[in-house]
Amino acid sequence: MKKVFGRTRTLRDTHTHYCPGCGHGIAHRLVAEVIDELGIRERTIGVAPIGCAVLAYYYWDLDICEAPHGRPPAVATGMKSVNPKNIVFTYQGDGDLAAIGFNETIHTANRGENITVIFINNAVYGMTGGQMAPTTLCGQVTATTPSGRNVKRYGHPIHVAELLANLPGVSFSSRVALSDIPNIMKTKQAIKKAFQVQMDGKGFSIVEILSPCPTYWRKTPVESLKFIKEKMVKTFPLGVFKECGKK
Amino acid sequence: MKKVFGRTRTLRDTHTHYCPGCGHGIAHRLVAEVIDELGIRERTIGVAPIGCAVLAYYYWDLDICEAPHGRPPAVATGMKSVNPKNIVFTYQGDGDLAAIGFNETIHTANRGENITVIFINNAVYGMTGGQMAPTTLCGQVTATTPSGRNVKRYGHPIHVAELLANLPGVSFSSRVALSDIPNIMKTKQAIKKAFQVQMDGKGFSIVEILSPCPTYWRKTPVESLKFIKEKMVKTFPLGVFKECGKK
Amino acid sequence: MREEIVAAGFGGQGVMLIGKILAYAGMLEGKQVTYFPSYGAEVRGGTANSTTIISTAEIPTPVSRHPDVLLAMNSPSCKKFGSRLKKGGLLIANSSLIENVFKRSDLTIIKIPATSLANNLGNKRSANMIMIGAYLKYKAIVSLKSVEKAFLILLPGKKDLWDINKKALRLGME
Amino acid sequence: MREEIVAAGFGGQGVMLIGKILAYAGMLEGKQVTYFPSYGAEVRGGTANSTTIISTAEIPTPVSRHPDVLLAMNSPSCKKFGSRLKKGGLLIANSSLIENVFKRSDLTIIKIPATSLANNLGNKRSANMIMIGAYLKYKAIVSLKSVEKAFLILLPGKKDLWDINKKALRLGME
Amino acid sequence: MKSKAAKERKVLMCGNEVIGEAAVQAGCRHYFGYPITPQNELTAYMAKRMEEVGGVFLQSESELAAINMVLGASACGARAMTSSSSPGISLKQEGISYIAGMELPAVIVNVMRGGPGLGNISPSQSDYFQAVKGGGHGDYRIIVLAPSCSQELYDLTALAFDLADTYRNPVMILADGILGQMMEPVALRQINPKHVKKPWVLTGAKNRPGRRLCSLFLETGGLEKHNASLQEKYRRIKAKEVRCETYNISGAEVIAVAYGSSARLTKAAVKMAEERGIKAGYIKPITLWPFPEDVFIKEKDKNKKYLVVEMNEGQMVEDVERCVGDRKRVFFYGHAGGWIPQTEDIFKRIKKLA
Amino acid sequence: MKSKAAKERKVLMCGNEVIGEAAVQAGCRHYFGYPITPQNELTAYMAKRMEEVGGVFLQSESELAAINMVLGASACGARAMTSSSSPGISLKQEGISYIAGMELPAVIVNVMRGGPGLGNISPSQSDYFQAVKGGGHGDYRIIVLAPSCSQELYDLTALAFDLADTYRNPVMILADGILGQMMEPVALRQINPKHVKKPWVLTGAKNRPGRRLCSLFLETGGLEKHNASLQEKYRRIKAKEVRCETYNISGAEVIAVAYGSSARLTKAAVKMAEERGIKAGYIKPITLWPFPEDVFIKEKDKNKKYLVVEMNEGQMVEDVERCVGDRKRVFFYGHAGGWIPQTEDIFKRIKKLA
Amino acid sequence: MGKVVINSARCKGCGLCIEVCPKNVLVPSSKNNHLGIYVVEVKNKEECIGCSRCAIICPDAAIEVYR
Amino acid sequence: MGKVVINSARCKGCGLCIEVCPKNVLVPSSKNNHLGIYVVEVKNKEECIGCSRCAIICPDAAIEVYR
Ligand SMILES: Cc1ncc(C[n+]2csc(CCOP(=O)(O)OP(=O)(O)O)c2C)c(N)n1
Ligand SMILES: Cc1ncc(C[n+]2csc(CCOP(=O)(O)OP(=O)(O)O)c2C)c(N)n1
Ligand code: SF4
Ligand code: SF4
Ligand code: SF4
Ligand code: SF4
Repeated sequence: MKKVFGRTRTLRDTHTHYCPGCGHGIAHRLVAEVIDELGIRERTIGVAPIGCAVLAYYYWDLDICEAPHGRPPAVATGMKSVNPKNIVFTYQGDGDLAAIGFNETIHTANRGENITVIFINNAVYGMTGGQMAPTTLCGQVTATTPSGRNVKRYGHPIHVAELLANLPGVSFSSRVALSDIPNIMKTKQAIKKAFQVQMDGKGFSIVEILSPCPTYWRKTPVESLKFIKEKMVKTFPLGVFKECGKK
Repeated sequence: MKKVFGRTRTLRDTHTHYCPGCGHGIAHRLVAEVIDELGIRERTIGVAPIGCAVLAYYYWDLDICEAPHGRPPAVATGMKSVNPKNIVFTYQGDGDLAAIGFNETIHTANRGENITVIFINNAVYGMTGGQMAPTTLCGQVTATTPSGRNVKRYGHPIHVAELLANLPGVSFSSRVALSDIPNIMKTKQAIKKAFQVQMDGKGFSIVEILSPCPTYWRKTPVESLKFIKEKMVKTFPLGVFKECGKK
Repeated sequence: MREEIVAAGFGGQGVMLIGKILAYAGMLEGKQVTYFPSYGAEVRGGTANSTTIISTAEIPTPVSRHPDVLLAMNSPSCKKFGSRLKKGGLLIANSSLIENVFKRSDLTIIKIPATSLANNLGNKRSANMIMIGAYLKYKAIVSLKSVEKAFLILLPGKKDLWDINKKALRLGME
Repeated sequence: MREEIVAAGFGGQGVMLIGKILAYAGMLEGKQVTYFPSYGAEVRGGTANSTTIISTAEIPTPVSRHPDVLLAMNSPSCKKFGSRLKKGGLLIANSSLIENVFKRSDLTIIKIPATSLANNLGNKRSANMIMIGAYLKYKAIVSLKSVEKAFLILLPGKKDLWDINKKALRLGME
Repeated sequence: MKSKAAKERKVLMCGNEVIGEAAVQAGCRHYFGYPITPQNELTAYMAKRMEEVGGVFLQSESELAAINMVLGASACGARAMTSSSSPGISLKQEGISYIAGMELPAVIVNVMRGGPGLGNISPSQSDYFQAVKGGGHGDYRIIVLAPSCSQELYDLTALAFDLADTYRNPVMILADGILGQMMEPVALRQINPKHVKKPWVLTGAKNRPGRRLCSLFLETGGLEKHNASLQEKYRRIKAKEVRCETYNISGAEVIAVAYGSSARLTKAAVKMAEERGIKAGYIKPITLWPFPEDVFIKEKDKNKKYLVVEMNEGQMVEDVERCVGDRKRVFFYGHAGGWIPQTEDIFKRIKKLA
Repeated sequence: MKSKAAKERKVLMCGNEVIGEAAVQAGCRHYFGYPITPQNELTAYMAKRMEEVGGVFLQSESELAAINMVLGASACGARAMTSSSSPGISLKQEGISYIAGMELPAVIVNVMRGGPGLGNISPSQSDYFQAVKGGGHGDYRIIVLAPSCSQELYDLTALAFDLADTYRNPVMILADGILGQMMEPVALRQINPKHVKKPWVLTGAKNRPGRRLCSLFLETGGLEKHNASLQEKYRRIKAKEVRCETYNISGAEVIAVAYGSSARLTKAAVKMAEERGIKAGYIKPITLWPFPEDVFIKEKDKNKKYLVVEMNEGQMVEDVERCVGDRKRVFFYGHAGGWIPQTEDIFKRIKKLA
Repeated sequence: MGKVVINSARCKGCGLCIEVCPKNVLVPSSKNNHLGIYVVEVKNKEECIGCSRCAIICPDAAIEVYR
Repeated sequence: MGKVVINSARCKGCGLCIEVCPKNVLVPSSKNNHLGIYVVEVKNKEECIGCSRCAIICPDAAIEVYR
């Protein structure tokens, strides 16, 4: 018998601190697989966020740098400027990318920095205990919206992939989901595409990944996947919102 | 003979520090006229930016608060939360609103805060000596782009009015210009509309005003108006990008 | 008198509630008390623990390096905190989930199959009360009455829940 | 020896260049020099000024509260800085634009219609050099040669410009 | 917790919630914050309580936004508050400098954690310098209150709002992860908020000329004058608002100095030393700024030794050195990064010095 | 200015440009900044020069972005720099704390202006506390260099890059509006950047396991250990890198203490006093951290008086008090908000103390 | 038919009013105000139709119009 | 036809693999690993078709598949 599925080179064989059923684990593996399939591990540099994925540097066998909460795009910009041949990517949660760090996100995208952003949208702040994120669904109960996200107070969830697609500097913007096997496969393809865009020097690429946080959704892992499929995609439609050469 | 044009109540009779031909002066007057015409002076609170207009509180006879560079929307949010009957507006330059403070701009707009933003787009940083702004035109020479704004490095100018129009919290978004008499009249109408939207409790309203900075455009005042009409509007088309009830 | 109690286990086993109930009961009896949870990133991965101190004197810190008592609800926490127990300390182990209890000859070790007992009782979630019961049986650090009061203050309006949990508590005390 | 010189006028009249040229010339002659411009918000509204200090000793601060010399190119700056001039100081006024020269009996006041002279010369922008000329005539604080060198270093490759400006300079010295 | 019912008896709440309840009782109806451990219970508590009392709770997009929302709400006369932990407080420094410069009241809570950088969420006292010397730019001062138990969290939070209004100045509650997370009994006493007139508030210029609130002063020498008047205010605060707990300082050979969580341990160590016949006392500054300088300066005995205990690498110790005026008699015991001292170890150090 | 040609002769450039040229000569090819007065000439200079030398100039969207771009570039091995003035430096505090915690080299220039808040653009020394005690959170230290003339701007900027690389630590150039705007002759000496091996740099994990750069330490006690090792490094820096200029301190009755712009005036006042037969000397700290503590501590004469002159409301004076150990002999002269002392006034104060 | 009054203390001499006036009523003057600015002045007084164009564009609200 | 190997040191017992397996090969076990987690185990070994669905969804890369 032949091994048809195993841990890829870039994914360290170690215990992760993620909760059972957390999407970060799946996303980590997909990123590692893409990097290995593209053969770019030896020139790739990652930027880890502040969020549940802060320890990503323990899980990927890559050169990785920590960035203050929300600032990975700025850190990545600095890195890429040193050696444009490096493949530089950030991995960020919705609090990191779309709340505190949205200015860095938008300006980095607008400049068309040739980097890749892996954006984990789990509709909550995981690390700090399940507070509202900019992507929290309308009516969703969180630690800071005890009666559910109130649209009158907080407005609607932010559509990062669509919004960034408006910027000429963005070459690839897509939303995918870790909700089932076909969508996980699509997610991997999108991640690969995003890295390829960078390898081709085309500018900013982002993949928004709808990802389960069973803990703060107060659901089982299986229920969480169902929630993505049945609820979350209604607010956050999947698809490619931009794919082109750098303007 | 009857006086058909004079200084409006809310515009203090004082020397301003603006350069000759600066658009801030015109915009100040229009805002004051609108406030007086709507009869809301006694319940209006302004927020002044850091930028050439930092001294706006000397020029309007209104209650006005200074805000740190880029943070007027956050300050206005805090103000409006104290007494929603107050009419609260910010007056901001392109550095203030679209560079350092763009995160506050976007989140305040997305929340649909019921405030009005008067946004002076003069394509440079005036106060600090003519550096590149997020709205600087492609190829435009500034103190920090001695060879002209390079799209590869800095991307394209940011289209604030269009971008914000994408957010459901925004009820009114329009771009106007201080380029000639008809456009100045339209600017005034747009400002009035924006305040009315707030008075009707419909949420966030913004007027982006293309405004001359003869000093750092290195042009005469007359040439500057021509520049808006002939060059600037090509990058920044005028128009209403959103007008609706609050979603 | 001063007693430092660590309760530890999985998230969801109610170890935080153990700590809070004991602290509240202590307070109701006029003692000085502190309760200190594990928090933040430590919580990821499903482990949880809390420290309760009950004392007749001022409590300088709610943190305990060498607790007097460990209520261990699962195996990893038994290992982790067992080694830190004070010399001669008391270890109460949920033997349903802990196969090999930590070996230290100086400790008093009480094994109680709290999870199975709770399952038998028909209320999985009351294993924590069984642990409290076992502890109270061994050391009457607070009275059963105070525990009842504490429970009802902490879970107001849950009188019915108390009835089941009281059974669990008594079971532990048997 | 220590001379504190303020040059002031509209933006665009080249008052900053006056200061820089004098400072550079001083440096070329082995003196200690500092040059300090007005900056930032002060510049709005079109006024500009700079302070140059030339000294044989170390210069503790480039800021001058009571300058020895004022080269005033317009009326408001004549008023503003004239009052601050050291007792017995020197005021050189561009009389083309300054009608009523500041009145202080202790000052030496030289009036020169620098703007008209420059216009006559066919180069509006050289009024500043005429002012320097007038100053050098009164106090040979630096040599003409040093001024030439300074000019060519500050505006490299502008030899032709120098020729006109030299004329202006000499005109001022007349 | 309803205030009336709770007034007399003690309750058990975590420190972060105690702060929140004190704020509510002190009339705070405007809270703006961004989540960060170990103060999240405070944010969550305010989310819930503000709904109950009809106040404003807003989770801001960032700490920068939060502090500036506080600025805005305060400019319009509200008792406004924000809270965070170390990295988030760093981000608020510009805003704090503005609020101090504009002379607006504000209450800011820092539940400190281990640094520098991301550090960890363990308790720490590593932001003393930032709080007391001013992490932001310019010569401003903020009042810094350092509670060391839940009751003080409650009482000092209430005091913070009064001081902020009285002096038109930011006030910081400097707590740490232990104080924020710990539950211990606390009496939710009735709080009677001080009523301070605020004739400077922005309300809309009804029947009067417009008002401005700003930190820029245009006239020549304007900012100098403003700074002089700020310093004058700071002198007034120094004269009136120093708070400090002392024990046996005149009789002691060794005086332990500590605030916040480490003061609890230090007190216990001093008692332990006394029981063993060592002449020991302690000083527990409650206001870190204004620092209780006189307590040290007035002590003329040239033989007394001071042991400063901090959960950091030595920050307040510099103020003690400065006030004692003899570095050779000032000793430090502390570490950063989550270290918590033990009573016995402090005792040992006291013993060595006696 | 081409380095070779300029090597021998002096040129006249404004201080901000001098800093820029020194950085270029020191091998800095990565500059990230956001405009603010009175340092704009530095940003503009780098915009021009980086084009010429093929380096990277990037005007960032904010100060937050700028400091984090520096973090990223430094993590990849570049000599990276940013500059700002007071309010912008406040915004960088979180980033500076991270850079210090991650032990990355970085050069940060603060051309101070009047505060607090927006304040004004006049020269000031009001950010001493922020720079020296740490405006950010946690127990980190940055090396702070205080030039007082254009030549020192040049030389110390070059030194800053070497120190940053040597110690893997942020270094700040603390200047002010006078130094930044003034032109005075400066020799653009040939700079030979020190070559420091950087085996920690992120390059892509070629033929080796991945590297991480972070300020979080997961293992129990990890952050405590990290802090201990930082402190160890700080002790090393303290032992080796103190820089200070002194004049006649043993013979003086009155010692004036000042740094930066005010040191120039203070020196002149001391000379003036000497000429009038007063026994005066001065201490000019060049490194503000590490502070030249020993210069004060070693001075045993119990009669000497110290006059600290600062363009603020009294900040470094606290360090002098601490080191002198006798507050009654330490006097302060200073104001904030754009005030610049005059030689004569300083002289008068020296005279009064003599 | 119309009349313009220029507040020369406010005028900054930018010349925009001159540019927009359909009747060439306004011209640059050779007099400067207390700030040293060459202000505009009314030359062809009788031509003024009181259309207010000059006032609408004036960044310094230096013009009053009567009709 | 297929074989799955579960690394029970990595498994967190989330159960996603059980959910996606088309052949009901996997079940929750009553054994817990060193972390006290009830891991999954292979029950209907012979049913496995080696489709890798379980491995693709596993957040902890705890599954190897052979075919
Ligand atoms: C400046 C700063 N503010 C706040 C925090 C606290 N904090 C850490 S992670 C986080 C948000 C986490 O949410 P997200 O980015 O969505 O990632 P997730 O944990 O959900 O994967 C916050 C607010 C911090 N560390 N630093
Ligand atoms: C935190 C901070 N950063 C930078 C500055 C300096 N600064 C003042 S105004 C300004 C930008 C001005 O440009 P803009 O907002 O476009 O307004 P304008 O002056 O063009 O009207 C900058 C960068 C500051 N005061 N504070
Ligand atoms: S809290 Fe949510 S996002 Fe974080 S590890 Fe747990 S499941 Fe994943
Ligand atoms: S610099 Fe530009 S924006 Fe500023 S006052 Fe002058 S013309 Fe107006
Ligand atoms: S538009 Fe106004 S400021 Fe400009 S020249 Fe005419 S009157 Fe003067
Ligand atoms: S490989 Fe396919 S059939 Fe086999 S266990 Fe996994 S999911 Fe089931």
